[in-house]
Amino acid sequence: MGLLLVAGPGLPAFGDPESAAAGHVSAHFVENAYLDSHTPNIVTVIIADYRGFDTLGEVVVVFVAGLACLFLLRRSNPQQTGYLLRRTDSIIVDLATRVMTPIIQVFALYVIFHGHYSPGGGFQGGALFAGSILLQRVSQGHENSQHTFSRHLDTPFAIAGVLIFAGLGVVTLLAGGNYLQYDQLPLGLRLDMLRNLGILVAEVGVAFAVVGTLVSIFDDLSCTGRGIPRD
Amino acid sequence: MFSETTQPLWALVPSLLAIPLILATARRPNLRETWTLLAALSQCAVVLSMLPWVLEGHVIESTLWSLAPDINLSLRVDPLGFLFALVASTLWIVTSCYSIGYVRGTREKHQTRYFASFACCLTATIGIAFSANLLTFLLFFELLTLTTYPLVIHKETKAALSAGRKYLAYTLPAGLTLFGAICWTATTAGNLDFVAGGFLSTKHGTAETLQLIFLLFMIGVGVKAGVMPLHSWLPSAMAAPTPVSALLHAVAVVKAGAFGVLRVTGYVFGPELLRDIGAWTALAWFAGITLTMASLLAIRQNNLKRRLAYSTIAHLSYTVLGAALLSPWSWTGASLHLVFHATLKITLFFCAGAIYVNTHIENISDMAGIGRRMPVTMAAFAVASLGLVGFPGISGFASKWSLALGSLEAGQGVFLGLLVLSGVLNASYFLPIIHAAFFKTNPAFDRVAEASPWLVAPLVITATISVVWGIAPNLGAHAVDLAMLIATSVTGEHSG
Amino acid sequence: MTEFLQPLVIDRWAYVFTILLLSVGLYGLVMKKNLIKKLIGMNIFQTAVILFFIQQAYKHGGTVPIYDTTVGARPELYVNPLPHGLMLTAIVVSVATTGVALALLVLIHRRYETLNEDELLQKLRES
Amino acid sequence: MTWSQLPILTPVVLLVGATAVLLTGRIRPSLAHRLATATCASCFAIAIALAVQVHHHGPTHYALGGWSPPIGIELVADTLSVYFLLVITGIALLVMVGAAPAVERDTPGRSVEFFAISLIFLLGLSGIVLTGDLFNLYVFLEISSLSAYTLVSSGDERAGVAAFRYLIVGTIGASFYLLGLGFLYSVTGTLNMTDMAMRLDPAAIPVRLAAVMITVGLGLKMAIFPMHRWLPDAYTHASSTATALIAPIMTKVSAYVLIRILFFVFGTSMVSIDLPIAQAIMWLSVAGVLVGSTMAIAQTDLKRMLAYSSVAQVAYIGVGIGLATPLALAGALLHVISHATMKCCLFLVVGAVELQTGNRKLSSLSGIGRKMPWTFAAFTAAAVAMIGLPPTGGFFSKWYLVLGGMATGEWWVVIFVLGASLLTATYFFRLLESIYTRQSSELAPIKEAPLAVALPIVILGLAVILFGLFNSRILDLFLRDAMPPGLVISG
Amino acid sequence: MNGPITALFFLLALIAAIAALKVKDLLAVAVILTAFGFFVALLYTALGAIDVGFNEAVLGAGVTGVLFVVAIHHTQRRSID
Repeated sequence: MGLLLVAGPGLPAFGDPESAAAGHVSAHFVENAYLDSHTPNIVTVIIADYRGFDTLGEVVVVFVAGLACLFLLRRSNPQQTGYLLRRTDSIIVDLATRVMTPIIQVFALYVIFHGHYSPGGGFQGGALFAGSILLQRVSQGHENSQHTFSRHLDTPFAIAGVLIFAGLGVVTLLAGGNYLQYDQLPLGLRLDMLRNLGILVAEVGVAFAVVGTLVSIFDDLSCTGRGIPRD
Repeated sequence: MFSETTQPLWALVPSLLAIPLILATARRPNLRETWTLLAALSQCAVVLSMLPWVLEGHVIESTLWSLAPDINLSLRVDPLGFLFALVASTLWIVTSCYSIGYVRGTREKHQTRYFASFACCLTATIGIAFSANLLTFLLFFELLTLTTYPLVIHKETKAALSAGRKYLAYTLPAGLTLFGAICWTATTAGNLDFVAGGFLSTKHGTAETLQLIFLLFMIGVGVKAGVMPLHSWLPSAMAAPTPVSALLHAVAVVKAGAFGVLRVTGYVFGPELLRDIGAWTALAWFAGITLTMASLLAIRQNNLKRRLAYSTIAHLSYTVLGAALLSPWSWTGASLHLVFHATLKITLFFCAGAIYVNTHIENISDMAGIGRRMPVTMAAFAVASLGLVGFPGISGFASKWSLALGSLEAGQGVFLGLLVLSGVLNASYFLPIIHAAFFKTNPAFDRVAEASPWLVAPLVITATISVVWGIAPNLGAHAVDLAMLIATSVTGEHSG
Repeated sequence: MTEFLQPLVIDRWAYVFTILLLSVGLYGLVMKKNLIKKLIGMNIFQTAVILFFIQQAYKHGGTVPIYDTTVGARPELYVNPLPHGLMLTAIVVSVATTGVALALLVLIHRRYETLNEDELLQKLRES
Repeated sequence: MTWSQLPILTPVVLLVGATAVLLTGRIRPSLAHRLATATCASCFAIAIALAVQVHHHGPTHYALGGWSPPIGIELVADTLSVYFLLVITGIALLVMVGAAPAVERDTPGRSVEFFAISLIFLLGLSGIVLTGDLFNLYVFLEISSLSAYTLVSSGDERAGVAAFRYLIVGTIGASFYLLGLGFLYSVTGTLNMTDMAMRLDPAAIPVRLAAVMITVGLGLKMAIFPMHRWLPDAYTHASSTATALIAPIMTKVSAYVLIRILFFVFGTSMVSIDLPIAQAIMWLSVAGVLVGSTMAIAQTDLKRMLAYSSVAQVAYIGVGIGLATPLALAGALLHVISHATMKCCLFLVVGAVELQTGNRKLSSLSGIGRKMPWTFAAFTAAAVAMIGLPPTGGFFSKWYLVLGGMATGEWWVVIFVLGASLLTATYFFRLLESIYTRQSSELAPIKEAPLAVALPIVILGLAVILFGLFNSRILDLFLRDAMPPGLVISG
Repeated sequence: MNGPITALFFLLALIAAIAALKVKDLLAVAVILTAFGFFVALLYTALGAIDVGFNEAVLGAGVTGVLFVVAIHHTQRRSID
């Protein structure tokens, strides 16, 4: 830690607009993001387009995490699987969640699809959506919340998300561009609109993956692995 | 295909090819041993076929592929290597005949493994003989270590296993020392190819550095050559079956060590450099002390094979001494002794083995009167031991004679004295055996007869060879011519 | 002293905070015996690293990195957006790691009925 | 789609393969293994194609999303990365071929996930060696690590604890790497390796600190002494397949990252002259060699013994990196491939033995050499290579290491390296002796492993020897071009 | 210039972190961790990283907390340190 403090003065000062980091690459991002992909939210452009491959990798991380929990905790035969959570007894909580859930979900969708213009995007939206489902799981209990989102749905969701994103790249690849080169999408739009669209698709893929994975992790963590749910 | 340059390769092929064949025909002993014999014969033939070229003074080079930058895996047939290869391949024939008789006589287990490892050993030995640079040499040297190990522990008794551990405990560190020495040489000299007369010179480092490298080299090869005080693995390796000991002590391992000494002194450092850094006296004294001490120790052994082992240690240092004295005659003697001692010592081991197979006697004290029952064997034994004593008319005499000349030539009368002394000692630990064998009687041996022809024939052959070479040393293999060639090429002067 | 403190405390106080947070996390990671506590320490540690990037990205008078036609595409007027993009990824990674770690903890607890390191080692030695 | 698309194919194929395994696994679990093997095979093919391309046309740069660096992320397939890619995919293929029975036994009912995760693990590793972007490298590092933790946890009942420990250590390592990267970024403003190499100033304090932190982080992942504690547990308790997959390549890839960053980004002069980083790595590795070998002698469990010997052998690579001379580095790189092959072979043998006998105590191996001749012939070859006897790969990597050490006059390093191989010899010959000589009755029913299991083992056993005999081919084909700027192998 | 606010959030985050390590009741710890995530999220936002702040708020504060709670439910609630 002492070392770290000694190194401090070598770093650019806090909030220094002329720091090396602020110049070079990121300047280019700020200058061209809107022109390149007709998307005001520079961060969204960066994560989904300029550094889209990072985001794909990140989706894979989430995916493998979900897979890991599934591999570690979920038992193959269902009757061995009991679940921790039961329906709550408190009427207020029950009502509150019933009211909240749809709102959260709508907002989540908004966040996903409006990520171009305002903070948010696949991760935040997906996480919100997952959050709403988690909320239901907690309040309604596992068995009752299955009808909104079955636990057999999560892995397919995650796979779908990964495939959407990866597939997008493959499409551009087949269309003769580089991997994830959205402007090669065979749709005959303006380049920046193509990128705009590509970003959207990518975000949707991310959202799918995040929803599926988070719910699956939650389910796996909350399944007791024993027959009887304990309280 | 059979051109001059590919010949060294073909010398390796038969024993190499024999290994899979032997393993494949494990279920059918006769076929298996046919392979061994065929391999031995063809190998000997290939080696012999190179004799004319070598006598003309050609040096056959054949490079296979590159092992490391500037270092190739390449074979090279010069007189010294050829001489060693000739000894090894010839004696492999007799040894394998003998082994067949022996393992069947004693009903050894794992005969397949036994013959396979034997073939491996021979490949390694020929490789050592023909290797053209230090790295190739090291390659085959370590390969020999590895492939001898199964033979040493062959009986799988406690003694055998501990002997095997001891063997490794000596040879692996030695291999590492050699490895270090070679690396050092590579860093200083940049090349590793053997050159008659040596490729190192004073410009490659201070005298101290070179002395250190030389010391490392000597430890590396000296262990296998059984130079004292690095010898003690050798007697305990006697736990192996007799043919193995014969191979270990007469042909492959120890000779490889002695050969290594010759290579290093003559073809890496060279006489001039060794004189400059004064390393030769040290080596010579080590050898001298070893040959005296070993002979003294041999007298105290009651187990026949152990006694032979110590005598081996003594006789190897004849070679080492010859190499160290750096004079033409001494080198001739050293090279000759490489050959002659091999034939003589292998005869002795064959005899020991034959006795063991028939009577399961290993101790000398129990052998009184055996000569009457096994006259041929003991006669051969007598011949061979007299040869080692240095009796005129048997091959050992020639080599000792030229060694003696060599020591005078080098102005080191002391070593002449040591030679004579050890001759006397040799006599004092061999003659009693013979005397007891022939001139005493022992009723226990009434039902004992000569061993099976598989066992007797080889030792008769080797004994005859030694006698023939005693009368005409140059017959057949042109051993003397070759030895002279070696001496001339190394020391640069003519002997005689 | 001042010529050391001035650049550190006045110009880079955010950095100092980050380092403090980092050391807190490391402390929890190393010192705590309870595995869940360890995990929390790990979380704090990762958060501190992320925080380091973010505070490096900050600019006085920089606005949020969302293109504003009234401002125009002038880099010095926006907070550096690249670290934000990177840290979005980093956060998700840390959450994923936490998830896996928790799963492992549940697994461990099923087998050994404890999450205290010492007791765990004890049981490991016994079994 | 042209040849220029080759670099991206490996990750994509692995990713798609993983998802495909999952989907088909839901319908017919039996297909999962075949699919995984096929994926690995195609990746190996791609790697070979890439190697050929790089050999003929030089390094291939691939701009993802069409954004040329430093704006976008680029994949760089140069000789070094292709060399590692070949090792990774080759080992993976050989492990996968015979994996089915062991996986079914170790993780019943979960083999589908196992294969999917191992494919993603490979995805992470191949991404690490291919990417030219430091943050992207971090992402892939985490992908491989997360899947590695999971694979490790798929073992005996202690695996969970080992995996958790591994997770903690690995995450610390990754975070340190990320922090170092943060320092670098804030003084250079770029994440692309080549760009960063041009823009950073070796004298700046943050850069130096970053170098230290990144080295520490990767040292943790590479298990350099004294950061090696996690490794033996992880390798011992993981399921045999997982170990055979992780042990040969995981630490090597960390070594790759170390080489890449120290020598290509920071530059040789900085890490070996301005800062004593290289020396530090060297001496720690020497200590690692000794400690690892000594601990290995004390073990009674075959897998644990091999795990400790891994610590020692990886330290050899560390020594080569630390010496920072062309020959030593060549030795390190040669040791990467030779150790990967021999260690993979050894661990596969352990797996085969467990499969046939259900036991892996050293004492129970007596006389097994006769029951499983082919398997243990390969085992012997690998063991000889571990000791470093000719003509195996292990010998020649040591040869170059020692030459490099002598060139720089590091006599003690040379002595320790040579001495350590005696320790190695001690435990391996002890093992071989009991394997081949002792007889024990309960082995009677044991047979040679099934073909699918034995074949890869034998192939690896042969490879160990061939890599030794033809090491100069490897040297000429790969290592000469793989040398970092400023280091040239003479001759 | 929002220096004071940032500093305040920094302090809060720091306190929350220390508390999370000190408190012995693990469920409480989970809640405190959520609070920590929330402060950090605010901190990010104050530093102009709204996306990151949002993400931290949802993932760091929300999901992580929930996961911890569930895990702790499964295992043990008390911690001796």
